Amino acid sequence: MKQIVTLLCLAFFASVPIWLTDPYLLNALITTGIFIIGAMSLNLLLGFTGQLSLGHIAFFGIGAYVSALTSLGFDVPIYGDFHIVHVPWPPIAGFFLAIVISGFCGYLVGRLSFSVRGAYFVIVTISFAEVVRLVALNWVELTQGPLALTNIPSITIGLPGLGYLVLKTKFHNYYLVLAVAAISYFLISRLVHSHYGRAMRGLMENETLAVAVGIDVTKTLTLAAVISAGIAGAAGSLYAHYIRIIDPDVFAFISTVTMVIMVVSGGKGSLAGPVVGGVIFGLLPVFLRPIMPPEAQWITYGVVLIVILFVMPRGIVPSLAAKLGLARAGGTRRASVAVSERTAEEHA
Amino acid sequence: MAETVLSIEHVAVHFGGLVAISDMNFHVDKGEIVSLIGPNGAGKTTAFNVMTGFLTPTKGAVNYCGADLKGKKPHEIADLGLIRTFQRTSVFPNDTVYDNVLMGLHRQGKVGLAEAILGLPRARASEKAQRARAAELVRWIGLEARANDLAGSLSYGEQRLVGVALALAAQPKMLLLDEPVSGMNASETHTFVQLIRNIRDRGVTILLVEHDMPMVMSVSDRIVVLNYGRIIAEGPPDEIRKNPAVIEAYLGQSAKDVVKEVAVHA
Amino acid sequence: MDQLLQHLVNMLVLGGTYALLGIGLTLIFGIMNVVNFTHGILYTFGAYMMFIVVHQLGLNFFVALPVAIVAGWLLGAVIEITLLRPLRGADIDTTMLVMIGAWIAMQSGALWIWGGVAKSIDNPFPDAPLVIGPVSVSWLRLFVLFAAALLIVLAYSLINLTKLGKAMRATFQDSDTAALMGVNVSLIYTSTFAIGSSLAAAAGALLGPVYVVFPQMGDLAAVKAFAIVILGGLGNITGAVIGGFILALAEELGAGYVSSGYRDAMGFLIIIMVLIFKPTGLFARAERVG
Amino acid sequence: MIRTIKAASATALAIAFLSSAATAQTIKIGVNEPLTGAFAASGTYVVNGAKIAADEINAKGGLLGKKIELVIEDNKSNPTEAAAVAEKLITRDKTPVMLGAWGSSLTLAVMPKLVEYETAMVVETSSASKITTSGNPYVFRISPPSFVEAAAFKNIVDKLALKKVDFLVINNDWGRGTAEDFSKMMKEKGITIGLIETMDQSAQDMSAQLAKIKATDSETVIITAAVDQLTLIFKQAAALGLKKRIITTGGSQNPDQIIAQAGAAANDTMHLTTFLPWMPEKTPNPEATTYFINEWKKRGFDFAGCTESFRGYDGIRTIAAAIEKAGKAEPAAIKDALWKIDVKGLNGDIIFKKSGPAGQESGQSFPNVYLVEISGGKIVMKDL
Repeated sequence: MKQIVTLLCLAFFASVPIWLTDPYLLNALITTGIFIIGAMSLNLLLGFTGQLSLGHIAFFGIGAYVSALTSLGFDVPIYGDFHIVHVPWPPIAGFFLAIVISGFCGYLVGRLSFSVRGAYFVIVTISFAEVVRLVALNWVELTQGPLALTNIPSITIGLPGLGYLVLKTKFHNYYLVLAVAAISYFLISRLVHSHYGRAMRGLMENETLAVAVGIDVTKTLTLAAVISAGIAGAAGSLYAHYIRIIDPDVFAFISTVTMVIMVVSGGKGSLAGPVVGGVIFGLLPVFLRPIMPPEAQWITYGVVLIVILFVMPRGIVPSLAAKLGLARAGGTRRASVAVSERTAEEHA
Repeated sequence: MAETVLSIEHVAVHFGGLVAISDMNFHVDKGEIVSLIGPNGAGKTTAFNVMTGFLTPTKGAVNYCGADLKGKKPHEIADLGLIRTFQRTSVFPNDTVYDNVLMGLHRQGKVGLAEAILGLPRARASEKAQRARAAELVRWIGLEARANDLAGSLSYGEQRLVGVALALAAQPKMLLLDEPVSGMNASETHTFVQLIRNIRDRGVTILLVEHDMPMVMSVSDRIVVLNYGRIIAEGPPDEIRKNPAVIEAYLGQSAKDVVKEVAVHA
Repeated sequence: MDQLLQHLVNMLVLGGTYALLGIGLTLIFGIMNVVNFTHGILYTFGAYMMFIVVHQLGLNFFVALPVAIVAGWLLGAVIEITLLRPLRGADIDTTMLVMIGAWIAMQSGALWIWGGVAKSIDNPFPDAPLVIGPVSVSWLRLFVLFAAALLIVLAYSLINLTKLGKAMRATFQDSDTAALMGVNVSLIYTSTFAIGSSLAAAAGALLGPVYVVFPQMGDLAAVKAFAIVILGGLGNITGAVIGGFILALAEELGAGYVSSGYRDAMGFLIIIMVLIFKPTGLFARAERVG
Repeated sequence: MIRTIKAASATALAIAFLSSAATAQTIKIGVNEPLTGAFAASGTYVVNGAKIAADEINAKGGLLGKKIELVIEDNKSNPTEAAAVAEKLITRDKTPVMLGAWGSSLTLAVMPKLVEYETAMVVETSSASKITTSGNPYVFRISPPSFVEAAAFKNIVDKLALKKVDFLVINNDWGRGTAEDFSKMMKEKGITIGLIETMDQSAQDMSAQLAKIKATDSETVIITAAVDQLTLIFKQAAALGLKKRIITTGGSQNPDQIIAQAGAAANDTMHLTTFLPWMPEKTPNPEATTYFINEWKKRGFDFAGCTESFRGYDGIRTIAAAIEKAGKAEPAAIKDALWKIDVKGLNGDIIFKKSGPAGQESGQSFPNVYLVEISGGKIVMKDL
């Protein structure tokens, strides 16, 4: 049942560029989609391991920079006459490299920071993102700092026997973003329903008990951090090749806030949550733009956020699921109970 | 001579100036049910924490199946088959009973990340086996009817059972139970004693900490008595019952009750 | 040497206000477990109150200060009662997000009311600095340092010497037990948030005349306040004071001797280091995490 | 709640569509500026300047017999939004030409959209040299990039007898670019370059940097920052007893606000600026300058905003001249006409010269650069 709904949603999203011809809205959907991918990756950490990372934009930004620099090339003096020179590679290589390097950064941050929890973890992640932003700002030889990386090429896909396809138009980019989003969704869904996902949930609910039944905290959380960072890096890469210019502003704290808003309002720990929250808070500014002055748009944005959380403190998807009776038991994880029942049938 | 599974050698734990355990020595043999008793604050839970790696002892060593546990993390110790339950929070409250047991099965059937995500045959087979095993355990523990309820919504006694089920799911060679029957009524306790014996009959060695004297007396092969961080007596229930040092130790708080209990079960 | 002395004097002046910002937040964060994103906006609010009272109402600078502090107290109480009280028991992410919503709405409100152009607040102190040997410091900043010190001592006494403070500390240790012992936890939360907010407003009111006043001025202040709180340990006032001075020292020396581009990075690097090596902050007092 | 908003916005969208059909009798000009976020103050100034120009033109009968309509959108000081705004202005509002987008990163984010829709944009403030050197033929800039400013300053340097200078610049494209171009020019002149210190865009306390500069043996500091930060720097430099000659660059420095807010601390500082609202008679177009300043005051805006807002005014007048020349409000025609205009701007003649790779050059106009000094609380022209 749930699978059918997911497929129907996917089909709906796939049909959008066919009937929606307004390029402005399509553009809004593409950028929203990129941030939804980021939000989905954040949800893996926040919703499934309970670790709130307020520095998630760091992985997004690192992905954007890695991808852009891979496809633009660079020449960085390291010491004296010693330079590291990189000749431009195709953007698609940048995309995959962005995933790998962001994932690696996720590994580092995970190893270093999972010894702290709660508020302390929040601050470590904020600090990490700020340090990365300041490096991007000040390492001018590599990143061009505030002078920005410009003329980033569009992603090109080689089709065997058919030549190359440059994903330049909004139509192309929409499907590219949709494809990456769908793959990320699938990947996260499989992960959280595997025994890895159970380990994450166990740690979130009762760490001491989880450890006592043999769940390795560091390994499990680091795995979540790596995959989460990798997906965020992929989103960053899409951003760089779509907007085609990046500067250290991609690390802006407000972007992390946007992703957190998408996840928590939609429902953390629910697979569909970031998508629902993302569509609402990604498109809300688009709808507000024509009807009120700029300051009022922001005020409304803040008020809508507060109202949603007052009415549905657990987020839209879990609250609606509870209301529609998708699950019978009381408590805070109704949606996932339904999911595991479904999977049980599947495997029976 | 039976094979020794767990031996505690000269273990001491100090918290700053406070001595929680001064010099503890005892061992548990394969297939035994041993109880660790003592008045409140005697150091029982501290001893559990040392055995399972949650605390590093100030002095001494813990040997399990011939291996020194020094420096091992809790999950590594769990991997060796030494599994414990907890006094207070014994379940994953926001998951169903069935999912709780599945989480306990974590040690079994680990498959590669790629296999799990792509749903390759081996991962599917492993997942299917785990689900079957979880269902079986839930049935065995007698909570079939509540399999799909959230563990946090169960009664205290039922939560204890879930705790034991998920510990069993981890396939222990040795099980450490921390006050497993507190909060259970008499009939539940009676069933639980049967359960412990069943578990032992499956080849699992058991060490338990418990306040319920009648239960301890009826289930244990051997009893170790702690007071103020040191062992004051050790032996089969019949001996402990008569041991003046034990009666003395309990005099402080509820000696008369203990004496009465001991007498009733004599 | 002269440069170092000057940096140290700068550090003292900067550290005092950082400490003030930090103790307000550490109370809220530590006692209520709320990631308070409105702290920065209360700082901004205090500065604008100062501007209104001095320039639009034409009152004395020294009258404006207490007005701004009381206004911050009131606004804090209103935020707590309307936004946080209904959500008691909701998890930390939900309350954090509500605070984010309030932050966005209030900051845009400030932009709407006062516009984006920075305002400057006049002060009664002489323009010429106080010069002692190679070191020089403005009178206004000296006043700010002493006012901050006074407020810190007041806050410290409030927490440690009064009945309210005792109840606050009890709530911090264990809110359930405190409630059982007859502490009105709701009242404690409202008081805590109001006191924390008034300290933020005080910091804004003191620094508004030193810097300039504009709607986003609180953002950077809030990030620094978070850093200070973590350095000092949640709920630890002494820790927050020392944390404030450590952050100021790191920034001064970082900018002076490493690279001014990495000035703000210094504070963050210290936090990362501290938390890797001492995960509960430098001066952790309580075990409660998260 | 959400449903109501959606319903409301759907109605609003419908109204917007209808009204755009009804007002086809106007010529639309898109204005893409930061009205919220970090650059809100500056963006609002530019928009207000643009409105003065539009009202002036409309009062005189409009363009090609039609009124001008400014379609003003907020880019939220955010590059992603700046690109989205360009998309909206071009595709939904059908504006044939735009003005924008204040900050360099905002402008750079818009530039790919200009190519995509073959629509020109007049850039009024951004200073990054990349904007006109990366081969985007739809960009026409009326503000001077830092190398233009440095070139203008070159003629003045000798008279100031500079020996060794330190830099304190805002850490963005503008500050970095200035430090780079000015130090290159000065090195050629045999001037020693000392420290190059930066400050974060949002920094409020520059005491540490100033203490470091205080300790050097240079006699002059070149400072590049927006007016708010400059004010703070002057106050903090005075508090530290920093007694070096200060020269500011960039043209956004707004000496009036500095005098008002920094008081005595601002005395004897020098400022490279591109506009002289204090002495309209010395500007290249005294009549227009006087009109603009009177109008600005009449509307109750801060006089201090003039040095930012005049770019909005000049930008719209530039666009209007191009539309007039093109004879029709179509993107391609306007783009071609921009090459042919000669507008008497408030800070010099606006004539676009080719810049960037051959075949796809961008337009760059070269405004005048002046050096003024604050002396006894007054702004005086530095005779050179």
